[in-house]
Amino acid sequence: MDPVFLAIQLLNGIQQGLLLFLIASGLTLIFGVMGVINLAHGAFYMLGAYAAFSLTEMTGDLLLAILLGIPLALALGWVFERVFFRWLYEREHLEQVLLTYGLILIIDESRSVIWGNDPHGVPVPDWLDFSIPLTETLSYPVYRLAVSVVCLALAGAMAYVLGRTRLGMRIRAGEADRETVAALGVDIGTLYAVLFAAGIGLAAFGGMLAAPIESVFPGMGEQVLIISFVVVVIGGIGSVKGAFLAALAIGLVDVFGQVFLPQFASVVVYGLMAAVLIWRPAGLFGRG
Amino acid sequence: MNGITRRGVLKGMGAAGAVAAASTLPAPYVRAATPIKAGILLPYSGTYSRLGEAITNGFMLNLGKSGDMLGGRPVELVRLDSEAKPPLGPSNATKLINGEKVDVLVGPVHSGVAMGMAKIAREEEALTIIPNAGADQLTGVLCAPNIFRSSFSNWQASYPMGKVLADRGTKRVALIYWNYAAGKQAAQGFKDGFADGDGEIVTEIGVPFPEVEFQAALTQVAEVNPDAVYVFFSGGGAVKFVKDWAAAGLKDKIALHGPGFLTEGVTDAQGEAAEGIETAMHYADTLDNPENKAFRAAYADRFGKNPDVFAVQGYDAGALLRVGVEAVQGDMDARGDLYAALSAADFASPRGRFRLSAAHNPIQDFYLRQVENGVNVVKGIAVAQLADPAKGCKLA
Amino acid sequence: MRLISHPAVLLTLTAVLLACASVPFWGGTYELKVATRILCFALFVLSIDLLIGFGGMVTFGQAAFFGLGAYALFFLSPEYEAGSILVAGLGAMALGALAALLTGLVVVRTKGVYFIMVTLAFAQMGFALFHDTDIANGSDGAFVFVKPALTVAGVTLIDFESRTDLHFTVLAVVVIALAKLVVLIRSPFGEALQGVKTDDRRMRALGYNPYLIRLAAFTMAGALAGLAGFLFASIDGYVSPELLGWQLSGQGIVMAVLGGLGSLGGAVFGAASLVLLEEVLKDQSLVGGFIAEHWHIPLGLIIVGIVLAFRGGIAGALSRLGGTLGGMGGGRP
Amino acid sequence: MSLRISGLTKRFGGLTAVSDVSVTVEEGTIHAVIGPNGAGKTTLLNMLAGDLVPSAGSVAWRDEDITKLSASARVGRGIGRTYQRTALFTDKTVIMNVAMGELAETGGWRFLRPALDRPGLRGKALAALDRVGLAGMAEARAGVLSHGARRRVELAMVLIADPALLLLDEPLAGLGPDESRQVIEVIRALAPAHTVVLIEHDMDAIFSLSHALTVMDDGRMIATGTPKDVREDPAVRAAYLGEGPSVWGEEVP
Repeated sequence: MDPVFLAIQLLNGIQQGLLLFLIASGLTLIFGVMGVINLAHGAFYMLGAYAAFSLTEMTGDLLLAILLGIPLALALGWVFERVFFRWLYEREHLEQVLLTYGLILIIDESRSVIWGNDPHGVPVPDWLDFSIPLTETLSYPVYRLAVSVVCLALAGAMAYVLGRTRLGMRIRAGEADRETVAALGVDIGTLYAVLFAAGIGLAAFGGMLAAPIESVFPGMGEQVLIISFVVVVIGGIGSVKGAFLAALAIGLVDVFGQVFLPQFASVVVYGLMAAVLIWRPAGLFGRG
Repeated sequence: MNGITRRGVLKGMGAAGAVAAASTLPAPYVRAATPIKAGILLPYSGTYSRLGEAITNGFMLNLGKSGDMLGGRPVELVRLDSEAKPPLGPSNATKLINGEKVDVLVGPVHSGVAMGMAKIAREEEALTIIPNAGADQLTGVLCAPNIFRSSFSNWQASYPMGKVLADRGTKRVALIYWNYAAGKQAAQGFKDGFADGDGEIVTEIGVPFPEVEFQAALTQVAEVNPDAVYVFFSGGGAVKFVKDWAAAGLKDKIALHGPGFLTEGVTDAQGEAAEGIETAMHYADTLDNPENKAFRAAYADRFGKNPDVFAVQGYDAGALLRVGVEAVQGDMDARGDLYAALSAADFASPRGRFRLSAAHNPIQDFYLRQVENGVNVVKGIAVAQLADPAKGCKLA
Repeated sequence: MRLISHPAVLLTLTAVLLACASVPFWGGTYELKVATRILCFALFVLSIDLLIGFGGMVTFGQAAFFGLGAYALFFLSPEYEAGSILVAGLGAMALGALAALLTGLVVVRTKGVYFIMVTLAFAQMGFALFHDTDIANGSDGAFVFVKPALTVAGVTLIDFESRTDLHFTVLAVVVIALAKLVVLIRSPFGEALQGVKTDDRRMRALGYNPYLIRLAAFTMAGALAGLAGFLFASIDGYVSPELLGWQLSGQGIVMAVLGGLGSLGGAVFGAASLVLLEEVLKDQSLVGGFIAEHWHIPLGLIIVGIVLAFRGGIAGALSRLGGTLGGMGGGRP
Repeated sequence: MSLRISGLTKRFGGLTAVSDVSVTVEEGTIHAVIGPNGAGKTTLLNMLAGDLVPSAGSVAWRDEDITKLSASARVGRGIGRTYQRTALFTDKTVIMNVAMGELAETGGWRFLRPALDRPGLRGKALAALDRVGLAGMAEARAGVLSHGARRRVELAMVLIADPALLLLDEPLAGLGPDESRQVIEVIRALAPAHTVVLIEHDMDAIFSLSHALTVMDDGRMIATGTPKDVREDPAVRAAYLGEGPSVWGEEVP
């Protein structure tokens, strides 16, 4: 393969991985701190994308839509935490799986009632709507690069909060239990609600950013959910750093799998997961 | 979904009239009081529900032409959500055929569901009209006297564009498709059409279904730099591919083609990116024939929106049923005559002339279309009166 | 352990199975197929109950083995003549067991939420394999044109082409599986499995090898799910990749919990109630057009309600009806 | 013939929980390990049982190096343990809990008959329960037992397999005076047929039971020897000065 195109494929893989990280990080955070496995994570990603679609139609600009959409997503996450998820912290994983499975059905079908089942495109803001020519034939859309930059910035912000603040370190160490958190002067119920809202916010934000790239269609949440699981499992549950590396690895494996092993592209991704698990059953940076 | 809520909605005023007239009419008409039950197995939830709705509307529109009566009997619809889930195909078909005892089965959209449904329809020998699912086998190795299709086969939908490019003398073509059964059949159809020329297929890229991340595939295509690319994606995937294609700067450098589904019903979502794309299909909104004009006006009038190809396929499923039922004067038990009449159907559809091959797949014109200002404009006939080769069908 | 020995559970189970047995005498094709389907799902749910209810392994990928069993019917059926029930059935069990053993080597090393995600991911791998490649006709699925039969010395004893033959065979398999599982659960192995579920460190200290015990249970459940898939595919003679998909795994869990985990009898109740519930929710003439069209919403609400309010499932409720406290603890995994 | 612990060390990241402990426990004796909370006693016991892998040092039992053996392999060498927190199978009956210990010799690889139908098993389990005074509760579910009863079931679970070496982690914790007395007599009767290593806080019990003592503080072993020697050890006195006489069960001179 031509080295230029190899480099472009590398870029494709990294870009794909960064967006995946954004979505998977919310999943791993919610599990890492609250011990809740949230199957409905992909559904919130889908809601984010649909919200971006409707709000862009209303305001005429994706940026405005995202600025409006984020508080909405956080509020939605907060409401879901208070109504459904807070009953789950002390429950078995099985019950979490079931409840969130039920939520997928409800959210997805409500989407059908509210938005219908048509696919929709979401326009890129005008000032980002151009491409950089890379070769004679191929250009790279600037919006994709912008999304990568935003994902990197968020990853940096997360690394700072988790690595440099006292609360963050406790969260990272998996010690955010009632007593230690109370010692920092924080109410655990509030903390959980805020963190859960943040996790949902990340999923929905991922959906909003992805809306112009992926377009908006029913069933987009499921695909993302399962691949996010693979990311979280490879990275180690609760580890944001692990999710980051795993997402990049998945992005690259997926891209080069399509290039070199087209028949088995999707099997290769799961193969990577199996290999990592044989080597480290708790994932790259998992505890226990 | 105006107008359909429960079964039996079609039992209208016509039914009452028919009952009054029954006693004075010849034998077959004595059944007039009992409705013909049509089981509609279509997706009403999930990704394909838009198609399910359009097909149902088209079907009802056709029946409405005769006051919801066929062959002197009222028609009753029994709708069942197929969910587009193949494992449910057989059980849903059983429910309609054996549970509801329908006289005719109409459905489905999804090829996998169709395969399961066809299995039961063959076993139970139930009259079945497929208004969309394009799996080649349904009118190929699995063809049956009681199974008819009012839409297309996957092979048939992709052959014409291959032929057009071959005739134009296009030299180097790349294929990109979802790597699943329908995608592969489409690729085969294109190759068969393209084989008439002296061009070559320079690369074939299968994207895992239903993944919509195309950047890797686009980069591969750019590296190969062919004269034209033929793609098979539909729905959300079609929207996304066309937009990505434009964003990658390939739009004005490499010609993009596909079966009609690439730009059917999704040009609004694709916007500017779809402009100029050439596709071939057995229908186009702008077809200039009286049937199409009447159909579009009536559809818009009744359902408050514009019809698409799926509505046409539903409409023609109704037309096909009409031909059969009228030939046997409502006697649905006269299987031999019923099937013979259906097989011989030859009528003017909004898509043009409609008749069936020996394998019960439509023989139809395929139109070359190009997107102009968001509309698929007819540029001519790509291949006239094309029939599916019906590989392995013993009816042929 | 509540098991099925609780009088109220046992009575209800007998009633449900008798009802299933009676269907061929009054029902048409449709009713008969629904009943056979319920019994096949009951077998499938038994395999899930063995893992979740008794082994504490919350699997979200059991459909992979169910689907493999179904495909085994396709692989082991000659195109134009009847295959052997024995060969195909045992082949399906062997395929399910082998796949479970191989993935189990990796999977049972993981616990808790890892286990859930990893079983799901492996199942999706199986789904992708059948969906994307031409092993068995890809995404369109494949037909089995002639269903298998059991022929001994030239005499056909059981022919799956006959719906009643198939139905009674499945019924017999369910009864046998229930009986075998009751024995298994009370055997030293069953006690060890439940011990591993409660506290695997303790089990290690007592001298057991929890890894091997889990792996053995996972393999057995794979075989059982494979058998269920084989019988399910025999109903209509059609297999598709979705039989390995995560939705079916999810449905299996819902059935298991709805029926009541760790009770074996609950598998039958769960399968019957969910299948019948779906039939009702999808019927426009019963629930109206809007709900029939969006029946996932009431189904989702019911599932959420079960989690938040109705613990222990149907079997749990029955054993409480019976007035014993013995069943209270078993409803939780 | 003895249990020889040499240089045993366990580090968790930066924390050294057990540091260079070397003790020899003579067979047929009862050896107590004492020390304040967090001294590393349970960590030491976990390494002896095979639940934790030592960072350094070795464990030898009857002249065989067992440092690398898994917990279940050690059971095969006649080593059994109890836990500080009761770890019963709460869903099972009391007798089934006790039987689990004995069934371990099959590894669980028997599938066809009910577990308790194994020849002789029920009798052995009842005998073990009888030793801890719980034969009457055999058919009750373990989950409904009182804390004291659970501790005794725990002991019975180990006793049924008749291990040569018993590792008991605070067997008297939470017991009432009557229950304590009963369990003390059970443990006392174990020697000299069995060897016992136990962690305990009840000093009266320790001095009345044990033949030898090891004192730990902050991960290190600060003294080992007969109860008399230990009591007079200046290092022990220094370390425990603050804890006063009540700890030692006698007046400080």
